[in-house]
Amino acid sequence: MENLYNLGATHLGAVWPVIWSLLKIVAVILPLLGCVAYLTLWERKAIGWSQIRPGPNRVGPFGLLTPIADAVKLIFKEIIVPSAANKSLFFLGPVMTIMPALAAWAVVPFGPGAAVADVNAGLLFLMAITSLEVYGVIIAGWASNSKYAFLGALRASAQMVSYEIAMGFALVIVLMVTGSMNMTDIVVSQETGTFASHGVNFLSWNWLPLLPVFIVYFISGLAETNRHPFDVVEGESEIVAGHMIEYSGMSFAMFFLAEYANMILVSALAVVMFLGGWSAPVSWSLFGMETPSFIQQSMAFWNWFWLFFKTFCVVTCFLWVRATFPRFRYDQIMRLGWKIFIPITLIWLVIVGLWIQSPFNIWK
Amino acid sequence: MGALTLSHFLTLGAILFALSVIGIFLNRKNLIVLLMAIELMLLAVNLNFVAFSHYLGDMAGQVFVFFILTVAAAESAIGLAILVVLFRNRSSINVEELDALKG
Amino acid sequence: MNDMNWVAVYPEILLLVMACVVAMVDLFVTDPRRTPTYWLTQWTLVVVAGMHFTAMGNVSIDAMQGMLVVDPMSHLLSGVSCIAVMVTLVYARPYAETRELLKGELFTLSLFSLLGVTVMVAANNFLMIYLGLELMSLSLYALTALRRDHTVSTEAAMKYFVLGALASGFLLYGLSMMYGATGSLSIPRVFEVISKGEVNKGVMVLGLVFIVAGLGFKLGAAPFHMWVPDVYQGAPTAVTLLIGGAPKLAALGITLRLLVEGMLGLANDWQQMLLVMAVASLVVGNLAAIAQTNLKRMLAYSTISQMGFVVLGLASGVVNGQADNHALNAYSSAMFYAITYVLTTLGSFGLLMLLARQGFESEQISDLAGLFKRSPWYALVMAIYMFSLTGIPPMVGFYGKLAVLQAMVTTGVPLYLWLAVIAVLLSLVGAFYYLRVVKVMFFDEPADHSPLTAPADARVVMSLNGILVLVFGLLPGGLLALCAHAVTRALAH
Amino acid sequence: MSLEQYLPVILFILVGCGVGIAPQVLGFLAGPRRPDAAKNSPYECGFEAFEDARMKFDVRYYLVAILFILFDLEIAFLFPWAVSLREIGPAGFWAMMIFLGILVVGFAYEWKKGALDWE
Amino acid sequence: MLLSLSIWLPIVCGGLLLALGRDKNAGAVRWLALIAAIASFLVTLPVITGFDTSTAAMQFVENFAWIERFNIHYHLGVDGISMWFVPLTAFISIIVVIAAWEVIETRVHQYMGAFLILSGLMIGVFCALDGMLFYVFFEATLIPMYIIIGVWGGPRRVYAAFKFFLYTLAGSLLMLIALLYLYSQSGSFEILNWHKLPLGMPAQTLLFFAFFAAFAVKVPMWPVHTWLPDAHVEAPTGGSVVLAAIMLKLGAYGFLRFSLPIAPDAARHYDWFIIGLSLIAVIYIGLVAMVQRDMKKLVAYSSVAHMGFVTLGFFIFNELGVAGGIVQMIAHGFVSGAMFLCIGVLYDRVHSREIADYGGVVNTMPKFAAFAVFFGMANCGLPATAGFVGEWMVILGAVAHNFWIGLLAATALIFGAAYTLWMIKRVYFGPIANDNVRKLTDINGREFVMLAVLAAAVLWMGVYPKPFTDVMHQSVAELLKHVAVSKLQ
Repeated sequence: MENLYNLGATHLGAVWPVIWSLLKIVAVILPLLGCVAYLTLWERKAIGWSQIRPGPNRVGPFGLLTPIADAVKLIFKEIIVPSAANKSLFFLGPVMTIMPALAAWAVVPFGPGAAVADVNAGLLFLMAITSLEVYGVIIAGWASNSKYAFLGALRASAQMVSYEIAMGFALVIVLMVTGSMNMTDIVVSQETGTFASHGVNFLSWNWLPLLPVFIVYFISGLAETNRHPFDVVEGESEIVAGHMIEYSGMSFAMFFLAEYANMILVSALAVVMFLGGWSAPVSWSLFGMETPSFIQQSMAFWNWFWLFFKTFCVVTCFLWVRATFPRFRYDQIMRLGWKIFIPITLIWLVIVGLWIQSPFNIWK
Repeated sequence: MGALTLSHFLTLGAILFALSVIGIFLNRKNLIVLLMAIELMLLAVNLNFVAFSHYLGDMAGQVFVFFILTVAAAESAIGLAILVVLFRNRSSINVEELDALKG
Repeated sequence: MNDMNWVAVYPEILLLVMACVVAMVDLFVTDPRRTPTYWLTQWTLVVVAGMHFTAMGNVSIDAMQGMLVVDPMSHLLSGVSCIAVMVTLVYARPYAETRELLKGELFTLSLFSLLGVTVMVAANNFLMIYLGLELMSLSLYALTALRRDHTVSTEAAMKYFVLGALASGFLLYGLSMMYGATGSLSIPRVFEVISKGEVNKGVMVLGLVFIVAGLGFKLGAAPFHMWVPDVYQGAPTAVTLLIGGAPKLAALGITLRLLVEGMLGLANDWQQMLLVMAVASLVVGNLAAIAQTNLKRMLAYSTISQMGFVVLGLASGVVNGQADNHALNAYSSAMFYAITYVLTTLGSFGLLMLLARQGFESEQISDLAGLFKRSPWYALVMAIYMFSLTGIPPMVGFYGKLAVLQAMVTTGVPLYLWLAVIAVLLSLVGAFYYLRVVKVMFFDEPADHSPLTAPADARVVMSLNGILVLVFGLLPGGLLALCAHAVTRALAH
Repeated sequence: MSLEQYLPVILFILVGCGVGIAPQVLGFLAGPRRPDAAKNSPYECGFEAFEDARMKFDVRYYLVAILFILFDLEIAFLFPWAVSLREIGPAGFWAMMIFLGILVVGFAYEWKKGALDWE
Repeated sequence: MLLSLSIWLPIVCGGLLLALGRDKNAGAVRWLALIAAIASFLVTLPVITGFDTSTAAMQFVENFAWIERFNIHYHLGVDGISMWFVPLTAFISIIVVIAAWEVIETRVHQYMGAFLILSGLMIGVFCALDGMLFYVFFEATLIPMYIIIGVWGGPRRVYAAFKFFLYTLAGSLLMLIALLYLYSQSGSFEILNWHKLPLGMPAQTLLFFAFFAAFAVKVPMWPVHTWLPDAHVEAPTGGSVVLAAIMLKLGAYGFLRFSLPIAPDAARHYDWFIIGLSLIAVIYIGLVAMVQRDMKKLVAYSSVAHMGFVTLGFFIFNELGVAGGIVQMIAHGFVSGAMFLCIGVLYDRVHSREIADYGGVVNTMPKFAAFAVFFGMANCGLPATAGFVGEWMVILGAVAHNFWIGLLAATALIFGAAYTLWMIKRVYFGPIANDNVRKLTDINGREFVMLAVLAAAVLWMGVYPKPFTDVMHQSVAELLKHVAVSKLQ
């Protein structure tokens, strides 16, 4: 890799870093989009199975080509622009929705330092970029100039910002125990501790000491992505599809894409911050062994693998929740966000702060 | 391209500031625009502070910016609240229609 | 410098804690008269005022790692501000009760705005000035809009908000320039840097222009006075009084801290700006007040003209680059003027509140018609306020004018002498509209003869207030000396 | 720290936008375009659209927005504090606790005032 | 303590009346007011008896620091110039209280209180030896007078009250600047120090005109006299009496205490200006008085004319002139007060001040007419009345200064006689003009006492003015000596 980079640098000069970054970005985005596509399938399958039915199985073996068929279908659909809509904003809405879901990946580490941009203020960037999400919703709702879309956008944004606070507090608590906003550092800091030194890494991860925060974060993640059981935004019986109601064809597909991309993002962040990121749940030392050399040589793959695996598990939890829980009422959603999660995170923030001040500090 | 110097930032800050002042004084239509102009003004100030802070190598300016940001949030919160109340009373946020007080 | 010195800021801490406590307690108060909240607030104010007045020694203490400086000036201005709020609340209670204003917010926000004032007058750092200013302003914006269903109030609140935020923006922009030029946010440090004279004058003067403009807004001096009449008229009278009382002292306080303590080296520049502002205020305030039929609006314009006098005092401190005795004289005079003005304003607006009844605001000058026949004592007290504002001895307002004019004349600069002449001639114009109020009260027949009712505490405080205006008029020496003392410490870098 | 580190970030944002725009353009090029009045009218469950869609709505949305701004900025304050918690020692910790205490007072106030109740 | 007592006793009594009086106990209020007024007068008597006529120095001096920041002192004292005004003021207050006895029926306590306070304040003006103290008293008199005119005055009382207040304030504000300038030059507000303060001519000129602005309005001199007829006409009788008898003297006294000694060079340089204005007042205003139909207005204009004599006397810089001016001030205090009282007596009965509404009053009110005619004579300066002494001294002084000025001044005697006697003739003599006059009843005991006391005073002063001039002699001589020395360096 190093050699490749230097080669390009000597030949292309100043433009090279740009191209190099673009290459890395493409290397992240393309698989990501693939995951998104197949996540839709996995969702349908998973829900199908939980309801004891096969799920999509017509296109391709086990329905494996279904996402592709969906994509092809959507491309050839008409994009209807409502006559009352604000045209440019109407198209900006989907862009603003999907862009943050992708751009946030810039700082997600796939291994030690192996992020597209391994910046110091990674977490801050995440906060900033994911906050933009709500703009997409609002813009879409406003630009559509339709009552359903408008009300849906309001609901969605109110819900998103409400849970963003709890999420923010959760992130602050993570920061308190890791002491760095760099995503790599956050993962690395989870690899140390009493348990980790005995080889049971997964007990040293943040989820255990910060269990309430982890739960709050996970549920807030559901709400942030407007997933079940927090999907009143698109509640069919009330406001149909909410802010997306006027969208069709590829424009609608963007929202769809964004929702799943966000789901993966939130899951990946949960993994990075609470579940040890790329690190393995147990180390070889637990079994009294050195890490085998073939594994050490392919560490990049294993890092990637664990991250992917954990993220997959968390995403699957999302689906599981969807298959299990009924939809909340809107007032219940707001109450949960404001009256339960915020106090919980606040209290835990104080507890963790005191913990750090106390002699029992485990995050030295 | 030329390196960015302090005066670039100051000029940008001054332009933003001037824009916001113009926005406040010339805008006769919409109160929201007024609130936005106020935010823009604080932004211009923040830019100034950050630029000075950077070039002076003194963190105090950036700390100040933090406080300005927070206060700006509180300010816009109150501004919006007043706007809402006003709108409920007057059914208008047109600047020109704010004429109950004269003399 | 790096000490926290918690003891020095106990009053502020108490105020903060009690503001929070009042907010919390009020949530559980069911009494429509808000008795527990009210008394909690009043006792807080009494204690805080007491702490300030007893602590008024002869030292200045840096507190909170040099962010605040607790000196006699901060104590004096804070103490008087506490009293102003205290008195306001006494007057405001019956008024607010009939207007659905008597909510916990009234008390909490009053305390918070007072906290802003006390922080501001003790500020030793640009940051503290800004924070105090905003804490005060934001509370006041909200208070102005406290009558949510009242069109005029909300409109006034909006105007207040927009122009107030604009002023803060100006001030901040100026402060940022000053920070860039001097490299520090700390006022004493800025002073040092400026006196060494190795800074970019152009940037500083540019910053100074904005700072002075911002201060002008906050003082309510022309040409930055547009908000004053609208807000004074539109806000509920109780809130008008909160705006017209302590915040004026705070504005004076930060003007002294910024311009005098921080930028005395630039006095030649800012004095000119202040002079222009002062004369403009006197002209605009006095001439516009004549045309008013609404008493609150008239008093607002009169405030502008009175602020003109304060600014005149502030502008005559440095003569020929010398700051020695003139400075002490001029700044303490301005402070005396401001304090006595607040005292008088409290009474005059307070009286309007006592005269107002349910559904009747008593805002027009004609509403005072025949007050002498309805209630001679109130009429007499109001007349005392009006004569004091006119500057007729032996009311205290005269000594304010005397002090400021004295400061101007003592400079010995012909320009100031002529400005003094202009100032007194314009205050003659002022006499006209103040006398009109007296005329309406004493010479006209009352429109309605309904007896005036006010709670005993409000009556007592009103009487005390009036008597105090007279007593300070007969014996102003103590207060004058106090102001001089306060300024001496502040000037002694 | 250098700004170059952020180059990929901005590129990523641009690419993200591109990913948002390209399919829409593609859809426009590939899909049919046969607009008519009924199709282009806003969705109203089959009713004729009436009134302006950008109507008055519940003031509580404003309230949520305002509360959000405030709380979000408190979080912005917490970020640098959390990062440097180990360096600033107990004094720094307690300073923030005071700040949070005030925040909690405000929170409790809103709670009791019913600002957090939706129905 | 004596002077303080003279000042504060009436003020405190007035304040108590204001605070405690009610309409339902008006009778008691009247008596209390009378007692207070008499007591106030009695405490001023030692000032006369204890006065040492052999010195020009200040006597009965009290001096305390008052406002230390500005070096202002509570400094009181009287010399030959000011001494007589202390008892005179207190004396007039008694008359005012008596005059209002039956006339004022509502809010008696406020009326009486206002006059008592006013009386104390005016005494304060005459006693003050500190510039700021002087100013405070000088300005403070405006408030009670403004309210007296505005509340108990005639139909155009509001206009008159405003005019009175604003004119006077306008002048005195310039004086305030002058005082502050002197303070900045000398570092104190001591009037006596200011007398010795060397000043350049430009400064003296400005000071002179600043003081002129204040005192000329108060005196009042032509052309700033226009507030006076309005104020007099609209004021209640008591108000007119105090206004004419005492308040105008504040201005004239100010000339002596401030203008002349502080800016002597400017005073000498601009004496032609003051003399000119005084002569205009004497002659032109005399002519104006002649055509008045309203008795009060006529007396008001005659006051302007008489005060013209006073200022004329001051600015011819000889002892006869100055002393004559002061005597004229005192005399005018008695005479004009009495004239207004007479008008008040008629007005209370007929409710008209038009000369044309009267005629032949002597037939129904013989006792009253006798007094009225006597005071009329005094007003036109008949020998053996108070009016004569002062005018004669001034004319003599003027002749010594410049014959033509003296001659012009002397014409005033003719005009004075003309308008006063013509009015007397039209009002009191001739046949009974109408039913109103026919129904008139003669003065009662109260009115008789009040007029008789005044008449005695007028007569005494006319016949035996020596006590008055003796008191003045040293001080006036000292003053003139001082004025003759240039302050220019």
